[in-house]
Amino acid sequence: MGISPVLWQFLVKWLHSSALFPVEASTIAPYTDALYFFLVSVSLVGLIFVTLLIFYFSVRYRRDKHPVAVQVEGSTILEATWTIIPLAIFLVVFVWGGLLYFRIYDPPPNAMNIYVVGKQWMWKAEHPGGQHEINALHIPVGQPVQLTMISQDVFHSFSIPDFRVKREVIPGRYSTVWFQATDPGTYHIFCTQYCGTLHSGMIGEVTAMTPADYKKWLDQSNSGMSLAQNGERLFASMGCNACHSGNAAARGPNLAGVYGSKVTLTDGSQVLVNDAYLRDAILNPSQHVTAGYAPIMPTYQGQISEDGLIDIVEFIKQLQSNYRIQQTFVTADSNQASPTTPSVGSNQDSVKP
Amino acid sequence: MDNTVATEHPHTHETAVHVEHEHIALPQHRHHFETVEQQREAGSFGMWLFLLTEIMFFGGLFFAYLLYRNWYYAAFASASETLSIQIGTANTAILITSGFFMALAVWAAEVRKKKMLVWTLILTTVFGVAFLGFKYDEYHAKWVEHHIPGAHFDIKDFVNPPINPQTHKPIEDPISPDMAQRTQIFFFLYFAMTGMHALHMIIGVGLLFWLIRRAARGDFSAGYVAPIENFGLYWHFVDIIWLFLYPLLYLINRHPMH
Amino acid sequence: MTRTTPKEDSMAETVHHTEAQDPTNVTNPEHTSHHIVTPAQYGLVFGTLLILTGVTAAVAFIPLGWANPVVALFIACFKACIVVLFFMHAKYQSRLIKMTIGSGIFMFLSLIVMTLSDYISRSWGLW
Amino acid sequence: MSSTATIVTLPDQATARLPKRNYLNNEDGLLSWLLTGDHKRIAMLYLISITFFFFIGGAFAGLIRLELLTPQPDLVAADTYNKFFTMHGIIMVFLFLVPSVPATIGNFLMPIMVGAKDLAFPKINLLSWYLYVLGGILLMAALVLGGVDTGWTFTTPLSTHYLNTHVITAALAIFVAGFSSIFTGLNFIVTIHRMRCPGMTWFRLPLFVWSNYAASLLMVLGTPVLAITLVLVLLERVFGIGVFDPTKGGDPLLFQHLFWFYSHPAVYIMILPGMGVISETISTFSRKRVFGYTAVAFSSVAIALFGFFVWAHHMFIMGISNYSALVFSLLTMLVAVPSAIKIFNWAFTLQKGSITFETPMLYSFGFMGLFTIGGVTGVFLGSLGMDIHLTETYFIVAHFHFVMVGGMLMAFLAGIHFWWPKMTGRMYPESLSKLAAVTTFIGFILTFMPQFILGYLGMPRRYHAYPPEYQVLNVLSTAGATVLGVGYMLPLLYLGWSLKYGAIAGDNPWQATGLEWQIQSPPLTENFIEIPIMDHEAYDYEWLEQKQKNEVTTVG
Repeated sequence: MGISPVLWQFLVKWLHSSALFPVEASTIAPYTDALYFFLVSVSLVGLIFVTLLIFYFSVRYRRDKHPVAVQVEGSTILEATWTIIPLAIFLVVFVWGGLLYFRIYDPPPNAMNIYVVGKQWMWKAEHPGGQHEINALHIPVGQPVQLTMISQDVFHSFSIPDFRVKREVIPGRYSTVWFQATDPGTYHIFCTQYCGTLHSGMIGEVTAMTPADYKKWLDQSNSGMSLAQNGERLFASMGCNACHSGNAAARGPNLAGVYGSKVTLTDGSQVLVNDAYLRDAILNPSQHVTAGYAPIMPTYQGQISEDGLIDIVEFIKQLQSNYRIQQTFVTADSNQASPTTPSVGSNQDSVKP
Repeated sequence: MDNTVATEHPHTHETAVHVEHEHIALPQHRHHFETVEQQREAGSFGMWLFLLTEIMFFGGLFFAYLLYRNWYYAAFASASETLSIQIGTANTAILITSGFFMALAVWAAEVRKKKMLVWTLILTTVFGVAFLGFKYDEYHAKWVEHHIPGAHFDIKDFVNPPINPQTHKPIEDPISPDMAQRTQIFFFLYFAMTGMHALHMIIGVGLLFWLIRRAARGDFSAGYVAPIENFGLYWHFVDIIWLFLYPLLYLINRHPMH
Repeated sequence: MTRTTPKEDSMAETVHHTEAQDPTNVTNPEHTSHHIVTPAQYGLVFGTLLILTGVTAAVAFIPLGWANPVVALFIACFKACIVVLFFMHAKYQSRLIKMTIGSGIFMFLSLIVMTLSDYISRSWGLW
Repeated sequence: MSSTATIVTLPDQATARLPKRNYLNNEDGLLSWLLTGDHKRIAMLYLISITFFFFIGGAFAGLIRLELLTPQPDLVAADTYNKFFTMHGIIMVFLFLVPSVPATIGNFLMPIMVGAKDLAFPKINLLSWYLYVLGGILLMAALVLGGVDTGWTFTTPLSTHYLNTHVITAALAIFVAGFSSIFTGLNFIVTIHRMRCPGMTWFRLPLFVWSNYAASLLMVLGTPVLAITLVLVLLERVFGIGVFDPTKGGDPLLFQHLFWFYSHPAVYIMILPGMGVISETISTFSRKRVFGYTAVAFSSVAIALFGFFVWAHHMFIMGISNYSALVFSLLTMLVAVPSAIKIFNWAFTLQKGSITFETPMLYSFGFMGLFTIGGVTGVFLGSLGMDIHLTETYFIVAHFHFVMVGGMLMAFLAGIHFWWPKMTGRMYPESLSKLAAVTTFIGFILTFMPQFILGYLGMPRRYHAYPPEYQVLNVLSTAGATVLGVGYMLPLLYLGWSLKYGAIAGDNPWQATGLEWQIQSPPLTENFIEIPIMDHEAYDYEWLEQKQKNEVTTVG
């Protein structure tokens, strides 16, 4: 008979694609795998020990050989041994796991940022240069990439097994994850949090490319408008510039250079202005009133999509002076010019046409 | 098949005083309890355990309240002011009174005063129903004001509070529209918490009717007080929930600065 | 008055224990003769509760800042305590019942504190 | 089988008869069952209904595995598949695992083990069965009306705002079934505290009672939080309010906190009673007192206590604060220790024993092996960094199936076989049941081992279709599920057969020391003619020997 040809085909395919663990395609993967192999070996040792104990006792003390049981009460020393040794191992695992956790969720400062919006049932990636992708993500190798992710509807979870990274994508809140791909190639993106009917269709591919290829790809897929430019348009069309004009008499706070700074709110608390803060301040302005200003800003909840919010956040991020805002008064059409004040962020390379 | 473990019945050598607990079957004595006392202890312990689950049941609601009150304090303060503090305080007093009569009922049962037991139970019920009546009145007012969360909710009272004719000032501080939307969360929690509480009250009143009937029949005037006692625990527990709901829901911010 | 049978572990004593109650639940200290709270005591508690209700409502109108909710909750806790102790007779109950009440409060606080710790520490940001 | 290889001592089959009067024939007619207050009859009612739901849930598992045979979405549509795993999860968790051992074996034996005539509140016990059935009917209604596809975790805002299936019916079903388990737990706690017979001190209680006590604490304290959470989900769904909806100012993580506050302790509700069964069987079949009785007893309580403070490890990647993540990870490591203590104590109970290998013992060995694997893989998931890669994949599916199915179901079957003679008065067929035990073990390993690998490869859970490179492992898993299905059908058949044709078991076929073995099988309705007096420690085999000697001399 021999092995069924169909099954044989499966086996060959499987052994070729991935054997017992996925490929290591990011700088994080070896660290995760190290902990994994440590855990697997400790588990195997433990399991084998327990199994051997059971087998040995079963053979040695089976009724045929040992007809009368000897009553033993217990042993404090033994109890202490198997309390302390597992506890010590578990504590090592805890510390190791904690270190790994912060390695995975603490992005390096020079990471380039890409936005990801999850919705039923697709992933939408938005590069700062305005390149949009659906269920795909192009990234350069050798460069830390940070994803700033948000969901438009329900919980999703962004997972790239070959990079060993995963993070829940939550409605109403930015979550981030970062990685640095090491090998060019294509890898799976999965949504791992059950998100409704086509959950299993919410998959995509991440394409890791050499920096040169990546640059080529960016140029080819340029839509003509960067996120910040889109944001500038929205900023004007939604009338944000009326108050946030940067003038001394303006009714809203000056936004130039606000990103990354600390502002004081009316209740006296100090907050760091980051993506999440900017987004919240647009949607729930009365909870984020800067000290010295009246709480007059209306909410934009329901009037602006998550993509639009990302555009505006990106625009404010790059706003170093109020020049562009002033420009929006004189020309309604702002798409001829790009922001004139590039920031130091490494992603600027890709933004410039 | 007898078990040889049972070499001796524990109570066979007992003094005559206690024999009545044992072998003269009291009507309430369930066969699987060794003694009436054991039955009574088991019942009371069971009731306390049930109240334990009730604490955890309300615990989830209390946590949700705590979280959102901190997040949306302005909305909570503003929405809380639309609740009638008069009715709220009166209802607190009414419920305490109801609880007081319940406590007296337990005493009456213990000292075997049948008439007093029936009357205190009736008064407990009356005050309980009065509480529910006021509660209905409050709910109705919320309905009229469009303060029931959902499709018909209206935030205008919080964005543009009505003007007080005497002072010509708004009766409360206006809040921004986005914050005003959050009053829905307050009212949702208000209805969920007081609604759950009222549901417990309604169940309690139902049980009270049953207890009154049995008390009038004389069931609890011969030393058998466990049902009254255990119901008392339940009724007092419902009181306690309200003792917390009252300050949390009605008294968030009753001293506006204007 | 409250009377707790001492813990006994040996069979010899318990078998010959001449009590109506199950003498062998030796770890159950609930062999209390029943304590009866008098109506006068109930009246006292009732009066205290009514007064405290008035106080709590009045204090709410005095601006105390952060202390307002603290005072309100403190009074509510006090009221709840005397209801539990006297109306519900917890003061005269066995240790088991007292532990039951204690564990209820403990679990309630655990739910609140452990969940809240997540919300509070979230604003501390990433490290 | 040589005579020394077994401890089974049956009465002479030629003359033996079932006792004339027992709880089964005490009263006749359907109503005498439906209105019974007898804990043993209620246990049998539970056993029948739980078995029914187990096979329904199992059928869904079969359909899931069948769909996953191929990478393409070819057997059923995606929404149907989602309904399959949702129904599988809800039925198995709330209608099978949570009530399995406590409500059947526990209900039957708890009062006997503590030496009482019944549970403290027989009527509430019956009520809890009716609530269970009502919950089951509601869930079946949801199924018949078109199903529900939230997953058993009811993640908001998906369950509250984005699905048009019968979420409300299903949530009500769980709400009702939850109260059934609250009442069971309450009844157990009161019974253990208040109904112990003379001489039955806490440290003379069988370990089965201890572990059920710990599980009952969790039921009583945890389940109400689930109940209120489901109420909030219902209200949010019906009225469109946003306590859990971020667009309306709510926080979806609040749902996660409240849900897992119950649902993590729930896994201890499921496993603890199973651990109790293992303590009984291991001791009986090695003729030895459980090694470190106190340690095993307290480890149950420790699991119950720590089990309450680890729930957020289900949320490590969901955006809880890093500080909280650290705290909950540390506590998770601590809760793993008592389980390890139990495993080693059971293993050392075998030492210097006199071991025989009847079916319950085989299942118990299966439990120890599979639960060890399930337990250590839990440590993988409790470790923060590792969890990121493993969570929400098939690794987690494999992990909790090792604990729940490999652990709990093995323990349930061990218990059912162990106490079957006591419940029915008849023995099950020994060799067939050994075959079933081995089949189950092999089928189980084959089904769920590949899923660990699949998980590390990254295959997400709840996927209807998957990339083709995962197929081989999925084929293995489905093949294993077939074997496993056979392993579960066998006991149903031969246990049914044994009801009429099994050998008469006698009072104490295993020569076990528990109080339940000192009375007739099946027991009398009132369990004991006279309340027993406990004058020896639990698992005291010397006492048993002495007692049997005395009986012989008395008869002689």
